[in-house]
Amino acid sequence: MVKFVENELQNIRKEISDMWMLVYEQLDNAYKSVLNADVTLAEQVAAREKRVNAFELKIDSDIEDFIALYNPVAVDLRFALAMLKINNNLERIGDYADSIARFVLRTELKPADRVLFEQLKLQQMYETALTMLKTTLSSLEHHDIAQAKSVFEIDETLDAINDQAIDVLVAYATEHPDAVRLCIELAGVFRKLERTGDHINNLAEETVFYIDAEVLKHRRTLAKDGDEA
Amino acid sequence: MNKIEAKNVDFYYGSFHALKGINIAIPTGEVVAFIGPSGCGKSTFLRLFNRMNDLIPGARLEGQILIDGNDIYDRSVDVDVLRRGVGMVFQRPNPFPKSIFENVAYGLRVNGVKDKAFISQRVEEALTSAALWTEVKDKLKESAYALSGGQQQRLCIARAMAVQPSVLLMDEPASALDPISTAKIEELICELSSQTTIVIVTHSMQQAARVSNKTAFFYLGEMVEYGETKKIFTNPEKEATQNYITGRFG
Amino acid sequence: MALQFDPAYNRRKRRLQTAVFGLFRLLSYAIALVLFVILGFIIVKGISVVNWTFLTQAPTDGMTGGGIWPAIVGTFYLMLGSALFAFPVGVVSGIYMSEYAPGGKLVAFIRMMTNNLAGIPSIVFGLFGMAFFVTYLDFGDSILAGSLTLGLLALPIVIRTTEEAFRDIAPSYREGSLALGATKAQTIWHVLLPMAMPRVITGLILSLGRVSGETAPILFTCAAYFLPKLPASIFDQCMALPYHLYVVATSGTDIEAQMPIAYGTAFVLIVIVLVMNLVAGLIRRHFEKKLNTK
Amino acid sequence: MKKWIDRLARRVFTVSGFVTSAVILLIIGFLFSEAAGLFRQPIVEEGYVLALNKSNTVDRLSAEEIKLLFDEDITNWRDVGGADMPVRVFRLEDLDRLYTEEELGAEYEHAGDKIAEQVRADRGIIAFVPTVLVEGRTDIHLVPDHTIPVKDVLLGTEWYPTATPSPIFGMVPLLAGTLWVSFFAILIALPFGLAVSIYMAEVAPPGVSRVLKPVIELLGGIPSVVYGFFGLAVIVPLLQQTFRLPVGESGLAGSIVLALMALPTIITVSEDAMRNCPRTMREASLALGATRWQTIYKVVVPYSISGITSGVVLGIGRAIGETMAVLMVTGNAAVIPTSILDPLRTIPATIAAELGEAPAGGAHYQALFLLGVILFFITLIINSCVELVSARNKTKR
Repeated sequence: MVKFVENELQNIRKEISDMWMLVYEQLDNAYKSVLNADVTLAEQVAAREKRVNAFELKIDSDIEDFIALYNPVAVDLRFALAMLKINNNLERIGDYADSIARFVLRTELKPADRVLFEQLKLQQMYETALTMLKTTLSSLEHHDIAQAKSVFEIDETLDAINDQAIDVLVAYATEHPDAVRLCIELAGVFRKLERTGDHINNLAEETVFYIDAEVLKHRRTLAKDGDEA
Repeated sequence: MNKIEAKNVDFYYGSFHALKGINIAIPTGEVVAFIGPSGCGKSTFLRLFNRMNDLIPGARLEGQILIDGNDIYDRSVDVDVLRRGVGMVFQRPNPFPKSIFENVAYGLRVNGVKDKAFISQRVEEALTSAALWTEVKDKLKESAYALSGGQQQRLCIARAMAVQPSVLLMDEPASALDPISTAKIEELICELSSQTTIVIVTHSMQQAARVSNKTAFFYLGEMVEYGETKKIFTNPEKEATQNYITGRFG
Repeated sequence: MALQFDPAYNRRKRRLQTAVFGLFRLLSYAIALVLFVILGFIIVKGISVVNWTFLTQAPTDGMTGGGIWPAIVGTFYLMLGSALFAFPVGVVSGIYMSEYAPGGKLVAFIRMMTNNLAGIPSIVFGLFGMAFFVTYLDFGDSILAGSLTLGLLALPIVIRTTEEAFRDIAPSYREGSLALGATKAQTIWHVLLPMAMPRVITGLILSLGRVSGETAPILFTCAAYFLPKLPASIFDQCMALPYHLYVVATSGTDIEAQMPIAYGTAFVLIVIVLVMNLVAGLIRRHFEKKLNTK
Repeated sequence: MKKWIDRLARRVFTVSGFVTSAVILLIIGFLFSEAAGLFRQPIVEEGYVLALNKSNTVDRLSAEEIKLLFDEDITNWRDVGGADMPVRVFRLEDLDRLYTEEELGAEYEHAGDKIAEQVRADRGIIAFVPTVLVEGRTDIHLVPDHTIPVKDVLLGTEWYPTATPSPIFGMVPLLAGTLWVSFFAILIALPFGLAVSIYMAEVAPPGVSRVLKPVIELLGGIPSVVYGFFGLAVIVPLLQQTFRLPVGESGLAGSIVLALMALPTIITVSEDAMRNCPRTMREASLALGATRWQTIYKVVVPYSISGITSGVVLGIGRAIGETMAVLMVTGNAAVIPTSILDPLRTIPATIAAELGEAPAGGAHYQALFLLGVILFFITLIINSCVELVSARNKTKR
């Protein structure tokens, strides 16, 4: 492999990895700010969102340059395309972390709400999402397809918790009419976490595409339908 | 600091106006690529930097070309001394009909270096810097024609580097080579850029994109656009440049 | 150790170059001068001798008077005779080499033979002509034997130019003709021959120029020291300009009286050669111009 | 019909394609068959015999010994392996001196007896007489003749083709003369040839080259007899004055004329070779700071060396084979040259000068053909060298 192309690839790989860690941190901090009603932390997340956006633009432009200057083909081309999409997905996840943090800033959370969180399995939901994010990164770094595919199953958990959370919230809102707003906001949070899961799925799909040239997008759901039938 | 500067350069072959009003500044230590369709004047322009066009009867230059701030077409300039400081690598590998060692030592010898130990040392350094030393160190006495095409071209680069030029001109250095040899030459260009300023003419836009920091696009004897390579290849200012690099030419 | 150059060496190598190039220029002009001296010498000394009587009379008074008419006629006959033999054979052979011969070793062999034939000294041709044409085929000392010997000498030149002329025609012309259903012979006759003709003719003229000046091959096959009459048939001997010059210049009774005749003969010979070269050059130039404008 | 013509044409073309090869074979065949006859010729002139006294034991005489005996340079039989006694030479003419016409008979019918009488009378006599007169006699000792040995011809240092009773065909002087004069011709032509070809190919502005090239071609087109004439009229007197020679005709005059004649070949071929040196090769050298002259002798000349060699070798071939010019200016003395200012004689000049006088089928005639064979092979070898060099040149790149 030509050295200077390798250098460019290395650079992009590192940037994606940094972006990934940044987004992970954002999501993690947003979670902690919700859990501990930590407004300072939430403010920090909101502030850092700008960095995520700037980082996304930087990576986009670097990948564009890479494609323009080095005309990558085969694995290099899949890498460039996958990283481009991974970059966008990460940015979306960053957006969700930001909105969750803003929810914390908007809403004065009371310690009593923790009970609700317990009922909603917020912690489980959150930790599952974070694990998925970490697993996918690890699968990308180690070129581990099995690990990447394992993410898809974990995603089911998120869907399940999300479905269940709606019921809990409806019940809670009926009991505490003054908490309807909170309930709706929380439903939004869960929805965002569920969407985060979908984006992480995308990350995993792109990882598999990059490593193995296997297109899993949309197919995966079809296959699942087939299994059920 | 600009290594090479061209000011209002016009160049004629007889009555043919080959280069029209070109201004360019090439900073020290950069790799600058000249691209453009055949006959656009890029090679002609390159060959002005070591006065190689002097050999062509009926050629005429207007304007100034400065290297390190000195007008190289000044009457007081000794053309041999100028060329010693401005190396050149050609389209096809063109080793001399001599041994590998003598090919690299040639530049030293014709410039009066006689110290044998020193010559051997420079030959080794030059071959090393051209990433050829390990391949040829056991057959320095063999004819240069025994090497493969790619090796021959690296030998020619070593030959040019042996006299430590401060500028290296490359006229489509990889156009006659296979892709693997080309890749090696390109890598070499990136490494040599730490030792010398490199100006490379190339037909392959990808090559220009890969190896250069700055790119100049020539068309019909004019320099249409000159700028950072990344900029030229992602967002050129002129439509002609865009058409050329996207292949929508003509 | 830093790379350092000696400015004095640079000055030295420049001076050396100036000296060497100066010397080369001098030598080149010297060679050109030699040609002009030779030509000038012969022209200046010869032109005063040459007049109408000199050209149209036979030698008289034991080669010390009269003209060179029989020698001019003889040379003309010899040129004509050798052309009649060498041109058809040479052109056909050249076409074979370019169009018919299977590639590889055979062509290389034939070409080597042609080159060898070109390199054989003219005196060896003379020997051969004497043994083969004069003695073996019993032509005697005659224009026929002399022409054939000279023809052999001209053969390699004709073959080589013909082959080159045909070889330089782009294959697409052949393919174009063959693709229309023409046979190879038709292609050669209708397409290739007209295209190659100018260069072939140039080669023929140059070979004639060479033939006109040769002495050694006709020494024993044809040339006569003195003939009062013009030859009547191809089995007669004849005089020839180069042989006449040789004889007048080297042997004879009255060197003083013969010298002007020698100069005159040399002059005529030179003029023939010059004209041949000139004509060949003009044809070539004309042809090249036509090609270029196409 | 069309097909038939095509087939006929193919046959005609094929036959004529081999015409040069056939000519070369014919040349070889005829030259050889004539030349080989020389070694079947007796040493003593055909139809004659050498007669000795019965007591003389000498049984074999070489051509050289015979010549020395008859020139009276050998005066004692001791020197040729016989007994110690003085030599007396007896020729047929002596018979007329010693005897009257009546004694010999009107038809020479008694000549044999008289010869025998003389031979019997003198123990040291050697008589050179027609074979018919003494054939079958037992009272005298006829030296058995043998054929001319190859060694004496190829290594012999004397060329007396018309000596009687036995001609000597030592070819070394002629070969030496040829090589000597060609060597000096090349010595003169080489510096000029290289200088002019380099000047034309590398140095001269295009305008000058355009003028020089036809000049050189014209120089090659001038007939050799004109060169010879020019040499005779100008160079020979000039040399005679300059070096105060008894005669101006000398090896040097031949060398100068041959140099002039070899020059066009050397120049044209070397110039072509140098022009074929790729332009970038030159530029690569110049780009390293070499001067044009350094570029020429360090790059262009080494690159084109095989072409230049071809040119020089072809020039040598031309010089060795040249006949008329050499014949006219070298003085034609068939001796091994010791100085280039001596007159000498080359192989082609010998053939040209002597073939007219040599009776067809005789030893002299055949010897001249043998010279032709030698010349043929020298030029054949030279041509093959050129072919080899240029073939190697082609495979080199």
